[in-house]
Amino acid sequence: MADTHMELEIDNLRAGYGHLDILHGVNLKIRHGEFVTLLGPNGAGKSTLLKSLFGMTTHKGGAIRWKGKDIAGLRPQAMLGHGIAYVPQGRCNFQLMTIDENLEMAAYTIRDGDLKGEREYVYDLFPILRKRRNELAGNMSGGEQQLLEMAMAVLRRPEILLVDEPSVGLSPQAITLVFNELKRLHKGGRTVLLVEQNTRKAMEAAERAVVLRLGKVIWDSPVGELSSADLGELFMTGRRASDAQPA
Amino acid sequence: MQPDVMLRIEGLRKNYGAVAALQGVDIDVRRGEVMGLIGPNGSGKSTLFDCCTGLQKSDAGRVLLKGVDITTWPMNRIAREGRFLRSFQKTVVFPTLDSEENLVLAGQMSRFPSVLSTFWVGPAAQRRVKALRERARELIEVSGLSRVAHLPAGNMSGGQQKLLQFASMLMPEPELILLDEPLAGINPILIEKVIQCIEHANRVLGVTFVVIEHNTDVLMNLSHRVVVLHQGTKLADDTPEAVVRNPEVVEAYLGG
Amino acid sequence: MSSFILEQIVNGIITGSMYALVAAGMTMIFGVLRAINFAHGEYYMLGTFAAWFVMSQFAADYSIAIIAGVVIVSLIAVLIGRSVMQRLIGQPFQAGVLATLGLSLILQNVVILAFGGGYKVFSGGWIEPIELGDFGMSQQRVILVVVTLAVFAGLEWMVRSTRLGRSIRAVSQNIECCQVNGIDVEQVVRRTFLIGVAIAALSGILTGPINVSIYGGMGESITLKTFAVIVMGGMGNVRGTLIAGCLLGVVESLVASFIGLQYRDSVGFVVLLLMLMFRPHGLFSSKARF
Amino acid sequence: MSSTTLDAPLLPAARVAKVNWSVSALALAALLATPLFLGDYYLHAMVLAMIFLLPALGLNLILGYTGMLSLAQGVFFGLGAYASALMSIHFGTPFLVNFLVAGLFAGLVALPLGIPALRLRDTSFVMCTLGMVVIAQMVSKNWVDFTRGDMGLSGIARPRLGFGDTVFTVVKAPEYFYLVLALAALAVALFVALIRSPAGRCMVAIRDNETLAESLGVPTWTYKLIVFMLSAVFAGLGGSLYAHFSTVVSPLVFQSYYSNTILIIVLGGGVGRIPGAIIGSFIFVAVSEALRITPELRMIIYGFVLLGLVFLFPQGLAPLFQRAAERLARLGHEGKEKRHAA
Amino acid sequence: QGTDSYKIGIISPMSGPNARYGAFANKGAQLAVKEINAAGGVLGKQIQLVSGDSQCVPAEGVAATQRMISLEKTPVIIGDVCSSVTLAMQPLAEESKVLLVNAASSNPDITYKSGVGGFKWTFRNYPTDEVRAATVLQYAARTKGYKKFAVLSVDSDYGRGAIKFTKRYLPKYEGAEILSEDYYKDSETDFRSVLSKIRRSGAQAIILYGQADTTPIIARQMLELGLAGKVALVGNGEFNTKDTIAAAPKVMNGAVEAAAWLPEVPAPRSLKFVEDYKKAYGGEMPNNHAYTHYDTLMLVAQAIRNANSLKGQDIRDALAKIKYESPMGQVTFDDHNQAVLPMVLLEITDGKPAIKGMITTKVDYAAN
Ligand SMILES: Nc1ncnc2c1ncn2[C@@H]1O[C@H](COP(=O)(O)OP(=O)(O)OP(=O)(O)O)[C@@H](O)[C@H]1O
Ligand SMILES: Nc1ncnc2c1ncn2[C@@H]1O[C@H](COP(=O)(O)OP(=O)(O)OP(=O)(O)O)[C@@H](O)[C@H]1O
Ligand SMILES: [Mg+2]
Ligand SMILES: [Mg+2]
Repeated sequence: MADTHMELEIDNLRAGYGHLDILHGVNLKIRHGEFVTLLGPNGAGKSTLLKSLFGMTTHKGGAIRWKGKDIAGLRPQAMLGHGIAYVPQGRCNFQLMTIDENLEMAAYTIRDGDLKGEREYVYDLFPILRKRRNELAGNMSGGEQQLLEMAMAVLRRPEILLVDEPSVGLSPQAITLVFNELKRLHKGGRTVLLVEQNTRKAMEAAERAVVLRLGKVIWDSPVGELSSADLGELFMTGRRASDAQPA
Repeated sequence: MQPDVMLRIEGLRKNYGAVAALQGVDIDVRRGEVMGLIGPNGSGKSTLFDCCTGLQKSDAGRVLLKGVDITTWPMNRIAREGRFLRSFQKTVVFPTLDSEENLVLAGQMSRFPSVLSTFWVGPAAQRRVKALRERARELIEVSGLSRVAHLPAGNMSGGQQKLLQFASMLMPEPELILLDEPLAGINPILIEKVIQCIEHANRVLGVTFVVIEHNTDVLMNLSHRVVVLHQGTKLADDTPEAVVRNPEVVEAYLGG
Repeated sequence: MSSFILEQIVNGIITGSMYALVAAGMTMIFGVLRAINFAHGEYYMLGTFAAWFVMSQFAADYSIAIIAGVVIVSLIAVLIGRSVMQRLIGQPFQAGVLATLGLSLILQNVVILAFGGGYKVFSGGWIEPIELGDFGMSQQRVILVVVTLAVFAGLEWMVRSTRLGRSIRAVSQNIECCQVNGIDVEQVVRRTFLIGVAIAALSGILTGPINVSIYGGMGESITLKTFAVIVMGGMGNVRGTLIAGCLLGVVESLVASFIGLQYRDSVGFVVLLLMLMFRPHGLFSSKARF
Repeated sequence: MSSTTLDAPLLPAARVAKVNWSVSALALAALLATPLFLGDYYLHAMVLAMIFLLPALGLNLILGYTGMLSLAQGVFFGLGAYASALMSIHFGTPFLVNFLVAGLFAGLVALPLGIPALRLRDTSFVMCTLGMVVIAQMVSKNWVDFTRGDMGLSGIARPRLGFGDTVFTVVKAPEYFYLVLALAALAVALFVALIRSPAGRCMVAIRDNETLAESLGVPTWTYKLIVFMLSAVFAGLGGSLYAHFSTVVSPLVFQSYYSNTILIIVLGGGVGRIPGAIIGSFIFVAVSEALRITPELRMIIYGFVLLGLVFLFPQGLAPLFQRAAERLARLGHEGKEKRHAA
Repeated sequence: QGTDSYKIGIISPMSGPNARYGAFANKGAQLAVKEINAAGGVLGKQIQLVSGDSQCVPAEGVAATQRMISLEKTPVIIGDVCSSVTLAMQPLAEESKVLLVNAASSNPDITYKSGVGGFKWTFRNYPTDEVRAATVLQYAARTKGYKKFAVLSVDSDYGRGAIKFTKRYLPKYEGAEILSEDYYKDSETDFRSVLSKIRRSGAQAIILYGQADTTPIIARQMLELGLAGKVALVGNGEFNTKDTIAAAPKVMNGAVEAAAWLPEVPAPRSLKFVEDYKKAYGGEMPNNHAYTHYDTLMLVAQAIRNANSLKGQDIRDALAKIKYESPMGQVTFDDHNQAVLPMVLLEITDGKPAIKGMITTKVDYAAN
């Protein structure tokens, strides 16, 4: 039944917070090594979808299959064990630990290999972090913390990376750095699911765009088939006037 | 001193241990303008806001609001008496209050003469609150939050909270607003609306704005003047067009 | 006179090291759960009772009772950790207060029910005095101080350099982020609780011979002092706790000798409050920007 | 959206917690009628519940609405009791005077205590209030000339209510019940007015995010100080009732028992909810009285009740009652509509 | 059973930190009930003891009393151990006309306010601290020849009251003086600082009116600090029990104590009580609370027999006139309903308590 090419299959997923339903039957299939961007207006449920994939919401129904195995309702740790890594929206680092220690915590579940080397790699990637490595993460500027969180995600050695708005608070230069790293991961065979409001950057980097609105997928196509004017319409009305929906 | 200076920042310095976040910054914000503030990550933009509004004590320098030295004023006095508000880069709302209450609260302090008068629930107070509620509902409508207005703000999505935070800046109708990345995480359509709001407030109500924003396309369109910070010093202070062409700024911030 | 003050300072450090030992566990538990543990003194009491029970029931030696007492209380801690403490994760603050108040009532009154409300005499221990000039001190106190130093050295090492220690610090800062990084929050809470309780029990057993009289309600006053110590030390800070504990002990001891025993608790508290006025977050604490 | 109820670990939006007037009226009517059905013992227990209600309202104000855990409620309760007792013994002043003076006195004492204490936040503040408890114990025990130390003050007069020549001494249980009920109802009304005033909104803002509130122009320190004093006034009033009811006060009123009881009432009832303290105080007294049938197991069972409360009703009992009340109201509403339709 | 039983209430702290006092009180009373019932009860009825928990907190005590009066309808209530609870119970008993017999509170107010002082329904079968303080001081100063005293007492009405009376009698003994005065709170365990101070002050004896369970702690810490044999303990605080003496025999030798009762009292009925108690409760030694509650039940039973009525009013009148032969000697009540009863004075010699005398004194109300 499970398609072997499909790495992640989301089947009629319903999820929310407590009694509150946010996702009303989301269907989405992501192939191995694909770079998908998830777009949508504010409050569409994008973050909720990523959280659900990482086991941090109340699961209400439907299936999430990862390499053919149903992982719906597992705890976040188990998700990490399956190679799923998640960068949430907003601040998510250890404010009272140094940058160095934060990076160490990022590799918490990984007990083998060259952790020092990997840390040096992310320091090369974001030199600003190396300069401040012994400072408390909570004292960094907003953008610096955002970079730190991206670096932490890289250190988790994901097979699939779920990132929620990584460009928020970053200077144009830093955004380029981050997207380059995402592209590099993608080239290295990892799967990426990116949520972005910076639609231009996202569509440049990704192969496929999925639009979510009011807890449902309303669009799913390669990025080429979608212009920014279309996007505007999709966000506003949920429809693209010019043609029928391929989703 | 010229009469049209709304906020004057003189030689502001702030060190965190070895980190010099601000190394003597001088900026004049003119009455009625929208000033953009850009700079690479960690260049001291947010720290500048913090020092102007009393959240952080500066090590040296002065902050003058309409000619009055407010360097040592506490935050609440700056907001209330100075009619000078700021938003935070990290999205913060009152999580257990719904949108309307969030907004009413934001507008409330400027409407009551004293702290003690807020304890009294007489008809006058009720009228004031009613007016505030009406204004709040308008703003909720404008910022597209009506669908989630009944939720405690802490249960709204990241972008919705950011919008609410922006709306609460407009509630008390201040004279000067500092916005720290108001557009981060807002979807393109709502960005338009936020811009419209800023422009409306600026043109019609005469509110002065200082906006930190990394979305340079939008910012350059919006602002009359742009100041660039780099490593705690002022790198440029010019019209948007000139700033974009300034090679130093391109090198330090915009990227090749 | 100066030798008198010196003697009082030594007295204070001895008492203070007991406060610090009990507080060490509480401060760590506070770190991971953000809950003020109103029941912490009860684990201290349970330790004393467990050792007393082993000694009086099986005529065991004190040294064996130390081990047995810690083991018994640890077993209880495992049970409570699983059934109560780990469920407090992510709960609102009031849950922690009610649950630990409830636990404190249960533990205290179960002990009273099981062993009777009367006081028991804790015999055993190494109580022979060591004479230092005209200044005497029982061996037990020396042991207590040495054990305290050892435990704190171990804790400091654990918090700084072990996986568990780092994850304790992580959990104390941001639970959601711990999940994102794959840290098993429940397990960390359980283990921290276990360590904290075991240390409290150990200090209860070690002070048993000094306290001599033990009764079910003896944990209550310790909880109060412990609370003062952990706030002074900067919540969740191990080194701060040791210093704050000793400080409280010394202040109390000086108050008792120069002002009067009846003013000891309150003046000790007042001094701590005054210090808080200058360091509102305790002696050692770091705070991130808003 | 399919459902609008939430059980995320957040308190409800303050505006949602509206006063349900019909249910409140019903409850008041039921209370007014109790002396017709219940014997002295039950009335006595209810009087106790309503006495504890006063400091609990104060705690709900400061903890539930302003977000500061004050363990000093017991101190102000005790201060009120001592003030009343001393007035009654030394000056023979009438009850109502003592009652008001006790509240004022507690509030005034809170001023100099609050100024330094409110420099502190979070646990440091909690600890500071705990310090007040310890200090109060010491003062009450050691200032023997004034407080008679550990012996306490006994022989406090029963409340005497006088209008002109007719002086009426409250002795019997139903009389007590009505007196305390009237005062408690007034206190609840005052509390509700406070919460619904603009200041109430400021308090919630301080609880939610003090720095943000400050940045929006809320003088948080001033509000916190006023709330601290108000909570002390509530506690002091309760203490006065208590002193005239039990006719003795001793340093024991400063024991952690009182502070803990008040805390349990508020937390168990539902912190930051209007009916929280009310429900809490009645249930608390009911449970602790019901458990008197097994004195040995009483506190153990009580402990388990607290644990059960935490895990079954993490938000306290108030939401349960609120939901029931809403359902009642809806039933009534539907009934009305049906009648209209018919 | 119903009509054949007669309920007597007992209020005491049964939970919380003070549960230890309530336990002894209840056990003592229970033993008395068993004895009375085995002998056929009173006026043909079996006595049934009903317990209430006061936690040593007035609010709780009042609630428990109210329950006792309204639900259990006991005409007689014994209680409480803690004075402040007893004081709070008095007006309740008065209003409901229930006989309140106290067996363990020492606050003078309780009986100053009773009898001719006001409350007609309160009686106390327990000595006040005044008599005790005078006796101890006399023995310490005259017989033992101590002149320099240090005070270390529990911070309660009992500890403070005893010291107050001690000070009143101190000028009678030339040269006697108090060098330092300290009070400890009832759960205190650390006396090193104070004892160091006392050692340096050169005091010959420590006047200790304390709690039974702190005596061994103080004794052991005195041993630690090298006070054994140099400074003696005088006062009250169960100096006589095996455990206390065993905690530090060298310190306890020479300790002088006056107590309401001691297990060593040579009277045969008292010794039998000790035996019975130990048999009934697994070898546990009774303390004076156990005894006074036992004795008070016996007293009440006697009063009921004298009155030949189960009505509270009659029992009260009988109690006021009673001449009750307690194991320690004759007990009568003065016009303040305060028992005039004997007390023992003892000194620990060679690790054993030796009784040095029995005293009975009346309270001199005018003196206060
Ligand atoms: N903790 C929560 N409890 C209840 N409802 C929530 C919670 N978090 C989010 N919601 C609701 O779920 C809906 C979707 O939120 P979500 O965060 O997934 O949006 P989003 O698509 O990520 O939006 P944004 O672009 O603004 O981040 C919103 O309407 C929000 O109000
Ligand atoms: N409390 C603090 N302790 C130590 N360093 C701090 C503190 N606050 C700010 N800094 C440092 O000061 C510098 C300026 O920070 P600031 O937040 O002002 O940057 P920013 O210009 O707002 O950057 P961004 O665009 O990323 O938000 C940063 O390097 C930051 O790490
Ligand atoms: Mg989102
Ligand atoms: Mg910034």
